[in-house]
Amino acid sequence: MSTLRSRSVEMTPAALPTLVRSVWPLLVGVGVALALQFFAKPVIGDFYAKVLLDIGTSIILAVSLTMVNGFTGQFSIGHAAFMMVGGYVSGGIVYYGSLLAWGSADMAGGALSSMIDGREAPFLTWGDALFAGSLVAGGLVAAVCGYVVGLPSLRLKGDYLAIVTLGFGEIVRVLIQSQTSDVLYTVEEVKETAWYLMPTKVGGALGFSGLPFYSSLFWVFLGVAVTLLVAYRLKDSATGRAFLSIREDEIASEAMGVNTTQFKVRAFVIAAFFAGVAGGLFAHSIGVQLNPGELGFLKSFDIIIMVVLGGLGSISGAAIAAAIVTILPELLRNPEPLLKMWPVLAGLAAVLLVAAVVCAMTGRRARSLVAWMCIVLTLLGLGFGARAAAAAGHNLGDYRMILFALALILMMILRPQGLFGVREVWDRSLWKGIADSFRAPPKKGGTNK
Amino acid sequence: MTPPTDAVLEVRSICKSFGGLKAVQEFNLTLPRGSLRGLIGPNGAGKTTVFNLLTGVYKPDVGSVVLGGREITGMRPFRIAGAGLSRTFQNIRLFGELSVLDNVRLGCHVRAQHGVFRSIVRTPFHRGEERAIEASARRLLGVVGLLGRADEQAKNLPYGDQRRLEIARALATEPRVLLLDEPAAGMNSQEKVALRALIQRLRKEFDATILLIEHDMGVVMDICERITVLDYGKTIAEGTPDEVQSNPAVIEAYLGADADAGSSHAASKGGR
Amino acid sequence: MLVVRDLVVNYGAIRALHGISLRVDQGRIVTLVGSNGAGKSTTLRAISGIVRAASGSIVYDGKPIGRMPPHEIVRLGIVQAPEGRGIFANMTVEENLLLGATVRDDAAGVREDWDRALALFPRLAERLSQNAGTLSGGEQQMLAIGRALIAKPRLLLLDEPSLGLAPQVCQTIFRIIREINERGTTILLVEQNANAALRIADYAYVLEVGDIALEGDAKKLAADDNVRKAYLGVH
Amino acid sequence: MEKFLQTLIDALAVGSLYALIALGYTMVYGILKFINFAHSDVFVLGAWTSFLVAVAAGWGDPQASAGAGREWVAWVLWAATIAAAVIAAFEYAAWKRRHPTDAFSLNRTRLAGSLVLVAAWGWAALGLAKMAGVVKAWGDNGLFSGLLILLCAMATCGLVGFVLERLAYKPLRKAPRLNVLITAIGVSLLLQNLGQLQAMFGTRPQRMPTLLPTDAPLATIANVKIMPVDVIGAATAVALMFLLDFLVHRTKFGRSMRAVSFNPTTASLMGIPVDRVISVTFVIGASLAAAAGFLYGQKYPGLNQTAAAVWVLLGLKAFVAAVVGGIGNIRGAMLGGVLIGLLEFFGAAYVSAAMRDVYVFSLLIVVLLVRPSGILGRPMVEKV
Repeated sequence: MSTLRSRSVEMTPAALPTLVRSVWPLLVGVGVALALQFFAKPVIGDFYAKVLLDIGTSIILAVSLTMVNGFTGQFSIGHAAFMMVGGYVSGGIVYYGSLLAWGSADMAGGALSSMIDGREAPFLTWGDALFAGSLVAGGLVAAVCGYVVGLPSLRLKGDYLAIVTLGFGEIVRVLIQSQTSDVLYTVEEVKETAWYLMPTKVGGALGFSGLPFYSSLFWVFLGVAVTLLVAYRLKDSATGRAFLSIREDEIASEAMGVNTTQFKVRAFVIAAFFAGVAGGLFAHSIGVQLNPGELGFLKSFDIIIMVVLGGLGSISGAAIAAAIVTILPELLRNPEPLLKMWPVLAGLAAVLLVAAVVCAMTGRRARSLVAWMCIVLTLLGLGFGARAAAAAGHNLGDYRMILFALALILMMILRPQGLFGVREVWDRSLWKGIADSFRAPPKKGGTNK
Repeated sequence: MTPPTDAVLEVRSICKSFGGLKAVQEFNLTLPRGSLRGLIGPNGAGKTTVFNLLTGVYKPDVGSVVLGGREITGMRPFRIAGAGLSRTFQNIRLFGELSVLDNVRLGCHVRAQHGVFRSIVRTPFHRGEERAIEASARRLLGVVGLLGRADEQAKNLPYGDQRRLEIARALATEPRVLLLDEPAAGMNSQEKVALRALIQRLRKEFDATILLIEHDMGVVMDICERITVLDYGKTIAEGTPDEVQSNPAVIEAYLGADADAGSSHAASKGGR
Repeated sequence: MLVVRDLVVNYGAIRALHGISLRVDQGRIVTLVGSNGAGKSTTLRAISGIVRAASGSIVYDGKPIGRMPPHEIVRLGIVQAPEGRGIFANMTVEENLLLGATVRDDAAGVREDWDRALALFPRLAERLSQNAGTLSGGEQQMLAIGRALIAKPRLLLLDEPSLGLAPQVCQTIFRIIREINERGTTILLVEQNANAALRIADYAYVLEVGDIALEGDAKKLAADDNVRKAYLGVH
Repeated sequence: MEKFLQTLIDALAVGSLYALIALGYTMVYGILKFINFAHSDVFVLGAWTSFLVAVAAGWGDPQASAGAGREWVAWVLWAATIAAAVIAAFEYAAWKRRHPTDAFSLNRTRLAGSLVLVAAWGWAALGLAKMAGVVKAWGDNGLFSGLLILLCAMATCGLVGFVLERLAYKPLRKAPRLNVLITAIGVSLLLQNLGQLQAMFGTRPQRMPTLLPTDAPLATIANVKIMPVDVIGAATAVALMFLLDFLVHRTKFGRSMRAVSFNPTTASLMGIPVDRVISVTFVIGASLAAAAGFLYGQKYPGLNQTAAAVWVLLGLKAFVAAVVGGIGNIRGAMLGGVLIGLLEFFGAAYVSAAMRDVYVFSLLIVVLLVRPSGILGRPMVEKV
């Protein structure tokens, strides 16, 4: 019997078609990011462009955390710390880099980096390059931190590991808060300061102010595309299966030859890298001031909500949940866009209801139908509720965290695997479950021939 | 003492105690290539502990395990799996949320290169490897008769199928020795017949060397060439099925202490 | 006293009991023997209410108890000394024994049963303030039985009392089981040590993978070759 | 010397409060094997409850609670009472019809039983709050009111603990630990954000009314004033801990509790009602946290909004104390609390005040890596 290695070599395809297949998703991602930047932004307006920007950052965060919490089942609740590290590294590089290079920390980017319309600028400038480089640097430093935090996972599991990650996050936060001092404003000040003291000049408890707003839809969604691509390709490979197997059963996984410690640390490092990138994007977003107080464990909990609601291990689930969690407060504040769609939603709910009734009458399982109907109806109800509340002088957007907390608890009780479980939106088996509810119930204990 | 050249697994007097309890004492085993050995004994005799010692879940206090001429004593489980010792579990430990196919593909993990960078960039070799993994996984699923269920989640399989999936997963590591921990437990008689056929087929097609823990004596006595009997961590008998069945020590271990002496004793005192 | 009918128990996808029926009459020792994984312990766990039956009924003194929580079943007088003895190793022997009296309110009665249990197991009396985890296997088994006795059972469920014990200790345990029975407690005994169990029991059921393979008078079964077959797979 | 003594007093005073909170973590972990993340929020809730009760009783600044209508509390109580009465009546009628001679037990209908319990409990807490007002009107100097407010906060948070356990954790008894952990995070977020509602505590920071005299020191040693707040706080904490220790190690209920934490299944075979024991454990833990909340508020009166990281962090430090002492071990939690208090305050006084949280969490990481089972805990082995 030939070994796997020799068979692999036999089956290795030619290099050129492989290259095309490897690269095209990234090209599509770049295309989408460009389209968002140059076509979508002028259409949807500044406000929604900003919402879209936040959604993009959230997606990167949620998908990166999915790689740890979802794939390997290690429970990290200090993810915001990596974001913070990446944000500060990237912010520091851009701020002081601009100061040294151009004498001012103002935005020196081109049209790709602009969130402001009608600005005459070249397509791409050195400022953009500095920004892109700083993102990677922030990611790398965060990845190093991820390695450090990943190491305890050699010995700790479950809630203990969770607490360590939380402790790590708090330590990072307190260190930045208390051991750094005011930002330097002029080139002279920078030149007078010893180089090794520069990392401490990032603003302390007051936050890192004056960062230029480089984060545009293009950069953010380029980041989203890369993150999604990496996450999906990892999941759909030997590495990803090893991650998931650790989550499912660590002992069996080890018995199948998976070096569980190594893979856990890998997951931490990769996740931290992308969280760091997201932090860099966040730091340079319009309307954001990088402040350690905002990136404590409550921010980590925000990311966890996205990951858990989406389904522990589902990339698309995390991305969708990130979008919902980000957009819902806005919708609750101003439900009109949602309410414009109410006939569609109501129609959908009605169709689902009829289908569920038909299933029930013919003795078939209709649980997933009912579940989807509930989701649609909840959306509708939230819309109308928000409008009613707004009329009464309340803003339902303020109650978003209560809603998410309740959703989290209910999800754990009713659908512990999250909306999608480990499966992706495009997985056939996910929809097969729904399709099955239309067909006769499966026979129990069927044996195989 | 040099091991016989054809011994693929050589266990030399391993011992393990937990606290004061001597779970396994002086356990010896020599498995020639292609053999099928049964390991039986009453509850708590230390059978699964032996498996755990062999596969690195526990480290033996003393003694050594040699696999294919290579000392594997005290290695971490994943290294032992890499060295060619693979197992199934008494209480099934499948990756429930993953598909049946992915479970077996994971078994191929230990023979694969699995670089993070390669996976992301999808190098030609990576694609070839993934194809090879999928091909061998599907072949193994065919062998255990689960090909039709490849895309289902493992946790949704019926019990007997789960047992067979565990065997396929263990085979996917291309082991030198396969350890099966109660593969027939919880199976109905029909499934047991199929299991016997499967094990015979594994020996024929894969030239597998198998160590089998099993409580179903029907299965054990039927397919094993030799049987080792454990009781209280000690090896109390070893031999062919017939020898073992007629061994008084074995009968005592299974059916209870010397019946007559014990009961007359009890009866005389019980009447007080 | 206890009638079990068509009891089916599943553990997830695994069917542990395929619908077994058995009855225990007042004042007798009934034993359930069979090899590993036959479903003996599962039967006891179902009677005690720790696992829920998928179908079938468990009736005690004419009262269905299949849906009752375990602590109320204990209140009815069905007390189990579980498999592996179920000692609370972090507590003293005395506290372990007192736990047996959890359901009882009559202090005088408890003291009486306490004395009786300690008279039965003098070894325990010497070790009252010792940590239960430090006892030997046999002493732990005595503690488990003694603790169950202090709960004043009408029906005592014993799960493999001989497990892991040296033959001599086994004999003592079986002698005491007999004594307990002679004092009026009905006993349902689960054993792998079939010879010893059949010797002291009145009636026996032989379990084989979730089904009852044989049943009948214990003395007759002791001589039956089929029992041996069920255990050793002799054809 | 002066600095040392002052630090020591502060460390012991706050450390004993950490210990009090840590007990709740450790007891729940001992029984259900999960970290009850929401526990630190119960602590914050205790502080806010005592603030509300104290203000309602006439202490502190009457403007503070202005604008917060909390009539809904009474409405909820009335609703629970009426619902309980109706359900119980129906159950009683049904029961009598079937068993004309037997005695009726509320146990039979869990819903009515729980509702009766919740309503009665709520009324009792409300009564305690009213009583605090009456006592104040009589011209109490604060000590007696303080006791009543403490009891009221303990009762309220105990009730909250009971309800949370029943609604959020009990359905997850058999679920994987990760799910329970996530639920706990959810409960924590829920409590934090509910507390911020205008109908609850609002989003503005408040000042806890001072009940214990702050101007006259009890004694002065080497220029260091020993304040009644510190002494009474620490004494109450220690008294509560002794009470708990007695309960756990000397009573029948404590025996049941330890049995459940050792092995719930076997405990149920002893006739121990496992669910009830778990409920009571939650109640005890929550009320101890509430006591800590009240006492902490007396020492440091600045109350932040419920989702403020500062206060939640206090609770988390108490968790660290539980882990350091050996989680699941009651005496370990007390030891850990004091240790954490000492480390934090001496670190703050002699090294850097800004880094106090860093010491605590660094200690946590070190302990977990070196001795994961804590100082007094015993290691656990995973079964294969």
